[in-house]
Amino acid sequence: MSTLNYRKLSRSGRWLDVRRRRLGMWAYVLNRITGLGLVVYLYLHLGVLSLLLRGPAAWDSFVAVARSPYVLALDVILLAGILIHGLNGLRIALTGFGIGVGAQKALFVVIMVISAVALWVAALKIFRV
Amino acid sequence: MPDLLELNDGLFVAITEADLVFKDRFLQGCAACHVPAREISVEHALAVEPFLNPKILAAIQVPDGVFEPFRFCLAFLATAQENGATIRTYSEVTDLLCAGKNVTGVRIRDQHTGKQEALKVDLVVNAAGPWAGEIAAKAGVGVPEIPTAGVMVALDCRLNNLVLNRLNKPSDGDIIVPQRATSVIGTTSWAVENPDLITIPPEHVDRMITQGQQLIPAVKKVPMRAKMAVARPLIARSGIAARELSRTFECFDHERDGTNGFVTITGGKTTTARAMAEKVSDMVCRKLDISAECRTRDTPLCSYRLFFQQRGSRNQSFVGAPGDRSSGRECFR
Amino acid sequence: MENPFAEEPKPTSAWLWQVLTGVGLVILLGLHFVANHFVAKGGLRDFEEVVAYLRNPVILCLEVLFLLCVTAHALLGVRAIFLDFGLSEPAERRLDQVLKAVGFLTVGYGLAVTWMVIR
Amino acid sequence: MNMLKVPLQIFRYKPGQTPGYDTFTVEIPATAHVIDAIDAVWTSHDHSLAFRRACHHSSCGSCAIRINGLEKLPCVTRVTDVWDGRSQVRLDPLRNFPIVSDLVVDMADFFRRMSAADMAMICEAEAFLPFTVDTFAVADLEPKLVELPENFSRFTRFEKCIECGICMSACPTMAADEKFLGPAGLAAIHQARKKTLDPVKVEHLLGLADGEHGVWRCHSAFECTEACPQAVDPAGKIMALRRELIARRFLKMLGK
Repeated sequence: MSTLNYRKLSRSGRWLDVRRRRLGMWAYVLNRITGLGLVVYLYLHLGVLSLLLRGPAAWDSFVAVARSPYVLALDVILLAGILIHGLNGLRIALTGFGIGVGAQKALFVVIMVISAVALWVAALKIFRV
Repeated sequence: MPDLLELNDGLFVAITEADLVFKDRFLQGCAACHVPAREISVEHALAVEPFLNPKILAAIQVPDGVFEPFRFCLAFLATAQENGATIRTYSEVTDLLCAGKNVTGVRIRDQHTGKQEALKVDLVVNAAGPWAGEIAAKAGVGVPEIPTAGVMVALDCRLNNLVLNRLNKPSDGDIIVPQRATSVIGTTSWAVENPDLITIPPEHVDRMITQGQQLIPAVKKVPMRAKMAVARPLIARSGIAARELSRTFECFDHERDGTNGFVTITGGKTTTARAMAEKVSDMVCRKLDISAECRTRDTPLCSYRLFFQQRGSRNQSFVGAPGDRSSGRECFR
Repeated sequence: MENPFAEEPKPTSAWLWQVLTGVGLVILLGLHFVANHFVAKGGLRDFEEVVAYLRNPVILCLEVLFLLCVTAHALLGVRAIFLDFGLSEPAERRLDQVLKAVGFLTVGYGLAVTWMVIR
Repeated sequence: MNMLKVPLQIFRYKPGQTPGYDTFTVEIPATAHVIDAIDAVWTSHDHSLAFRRACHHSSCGSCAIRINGLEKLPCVTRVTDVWDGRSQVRLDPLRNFPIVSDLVVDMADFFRRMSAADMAMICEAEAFLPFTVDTFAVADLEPKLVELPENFSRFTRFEKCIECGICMSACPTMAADEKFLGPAGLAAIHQARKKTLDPVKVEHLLGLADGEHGVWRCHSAFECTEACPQAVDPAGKIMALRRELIARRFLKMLGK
C-alpha cells in the first residue's frame, strides 16, 4: 500500500507546534526549550570556569564583566529558565509517580505563578546589589 | 465472538392492556422457537432496570445481547483474509461484465487511486445489501428488494443494561438498545429510492423521543448525542407494507432469469449473517461443481484487530530503514 | 508479519534517573546558588574566595555531586530529545555511546578544573 | 427544516498526486453533524472523496479526523459547534498516521499496538445507571443502583476505548517516534493489566510497557487525555503504569 508519510525531519519538529494545544502541551514545550537552554548554559558555565586556571587576574576581570547590568539581565533570563524547568520538573515527577495527575493543569498554573513571583523578587535583589 | 457482545439479556415489557393481551401469544411463539423466555415480576424488572417506566404491567426476560456492528464485520473480514480472501475496500462496482446474458466479471473503480479495473471471475455473488437491486439491474435482472430506512436516536448516556422492547407487534420506537455509554432508540421504517441519499425526517426523530419515553420516561431529560438513518434490505412481498415486512433472507440464482454466473443474497440481518453466508456458499459450490461442506459454523473468528494489520503497511522504524521511505512528497504546513 | 509491539523491550530506568537527578538538582542547585551568588557579596566570588570556598571539604563534596547530577540530567534530557526522532536500533546504541563519552569528558573536565584550583 | 450552507475545506490526497485542499459548499440541516456534511460532499459533489464511517454514534471509532486542526469524531460533533457561520470548516486526516487517501489513514500500526496489549473489548459494568463517559453532558438524573437478574453474576459492557486513533494523533511524542507504544496502546495495557489476576500475564503486560519506547517515552503533555472523546484518560493510565513500575523496581531493590 502506498501512503503519504511526512518526512522524518518535519515530524521531529512537530513537538514545537503549540497551535490550538492545551496547557499540558505548553508545559512540555516550555520544559524542553528551557532544558535545551540550560544545557547550553551548563557548557558555557563550565567553559568560563577554565578562567580560574589562568589565575586571579583573568577570573577577577571576568567577575567585573559579569557584574555589568547587561550580563545581570541575562542572569534574570537564566533564572527564569531554571525556575520554570525546575518547578515543572517537580510537577512531572509528581504526576509520574501518580500524584496529582488530575490536577496537572492547576499545578502548571501554580508553578508559573511561583516562578513569576520568585523571578520578580530575585530580579529586584540582583539589580539592587 | 464473546469479546464483541454485551450479553445482558433483554426485556419485553407490557405498558398497555393491549400489550398484555399480546403476552400469551409472545410466550407461545418463544416456546415454539425454543427461546427460553420467562415472565419476571414487575418489582424485579424495576429493580433490574431502575429507569424503566414504573407503570409497566408485565415483563418478560429473554436471552439477548448487543454487539458492535463494525468490529463484528471486521472480524468476519479478518477471518476471510486469514483464509486467503482478498478484500478490496473503497472499490465501487461501476458495471458488470457480461457475455450475452451471462455475467463474467465486474468492473470496479478504486476510489483511492481513481483507477478502473475489470475483474474476470467464475461467479459473481451480489451481496450489496440495500444496493443489491441496483447491482442486479446492471445484469438486467430484478431482485424483489426494498431498501427500507429507519431512524435511530442515540442518547448522551446509558439508561438501561438490558435490551428493552415493547411487548407487542413491531412498531415505531418500540426498542431501546443500550451500548457502551449510550442508549439507542429505534426505529421507524420507510422505503427509500436511493440508499445513499437518506434525509432524516425531523418528525421521525421526535417520534423516537416520545415513543422512547413510554419505555423509559427519563429519555426526555437526556440530550441527544446523534441521530442516524440507514437503509436495510427488506425482501418485498406483494400486499405487505414496509413496516410489516419480515427480516428473512433469500438467495436468488439468476439462472432462473436466464442469466448465468450471477447470484444474489439479500434480506436478513446481522444476526443471520453467518447462516446467509452458509446458504450462499452452498449455492456457489453447487453451481461450480465443488463438493465441500460449509465450515463457518465451527470456525472461530479471528480478532477484528487483525483486519488492518493484515493489509496495512509495515512500521519502517522497526525494519531499520534509513530515513523516510515514503512517496518522498512533503505535506505542506 | 511479526508484531514488533508484542515483544517485551529491555526495561529502562532512564526516566527514573532523570527524575532522581532532577530532584537532586533542585536541592543542590539551590545550595549552589545561595552559596555562590547570594551569600557571596556582589553576587560572585573573586578568585581568592573561590579557592577558599572550594577547599572546604563539605562544599567540595556537594559541588562534585552537583556536577555529577547536572551532567547526568542534562545528557539524559538530550538523549530523550534524540530518542524522539525515532532512531534505528544501531543509531540508538551509538547515541548512548556518544552521550556516555560526553558525560565522562564533562565530569572529567569539571574534576580536573576543581583539582587544579584547590591544589 | 432550517438549512445551512456550510463551506468545507477538505484535505485531498490520492496516491501519486500532490496533496492539497478542495473546497465544497454543502447544504445540510442546522442540526446535522459533521459526518453528515462529509456525506453530503460524497453524495452530491465528489464521489471519489475517501473517508471512513460506520456507526454514527461514537461506537466504532472509524470516522476520527481533525476538524479545524483538532481531533474530533465527526459523527457526534455538530456542525454548529465547529462553524463560526463565515469561514470554511477545515477537515484534515489524523496526524501521525500514514495517509492512504484523502481523510483515510492507515490504521495497521495502531492495531498492532492494540493487539500487543490484547485488551478484551468487554469489561464488567458498574452497578448503577445512568452510565456516561464524562465528556458527555450528564443528565440531571440521580444515579440508581441496579439489581442483577437471576443467573447473572455481573452485567458486561464494552470498554470505553473505541480505538479511534485520536489520542495517537494528538500526542506530540507520537509525531516522530514510530516505536512509541502510544497513548491508546499504553492505556490498553493498563486496562488489560487491571482485568487480569494471572501473575505471568501481569508480568508480560508490565514488561511491554517498561521500555524506552513505552511509558517512559511519554513527555506528560496530556494532549491525549484532552483529546479523547471517550474519557479514557490515557495520560492518567500511563502515569498509573509508571507508578506501578517504579514501585516494583524499588521493591526489587529491597529484595522483595
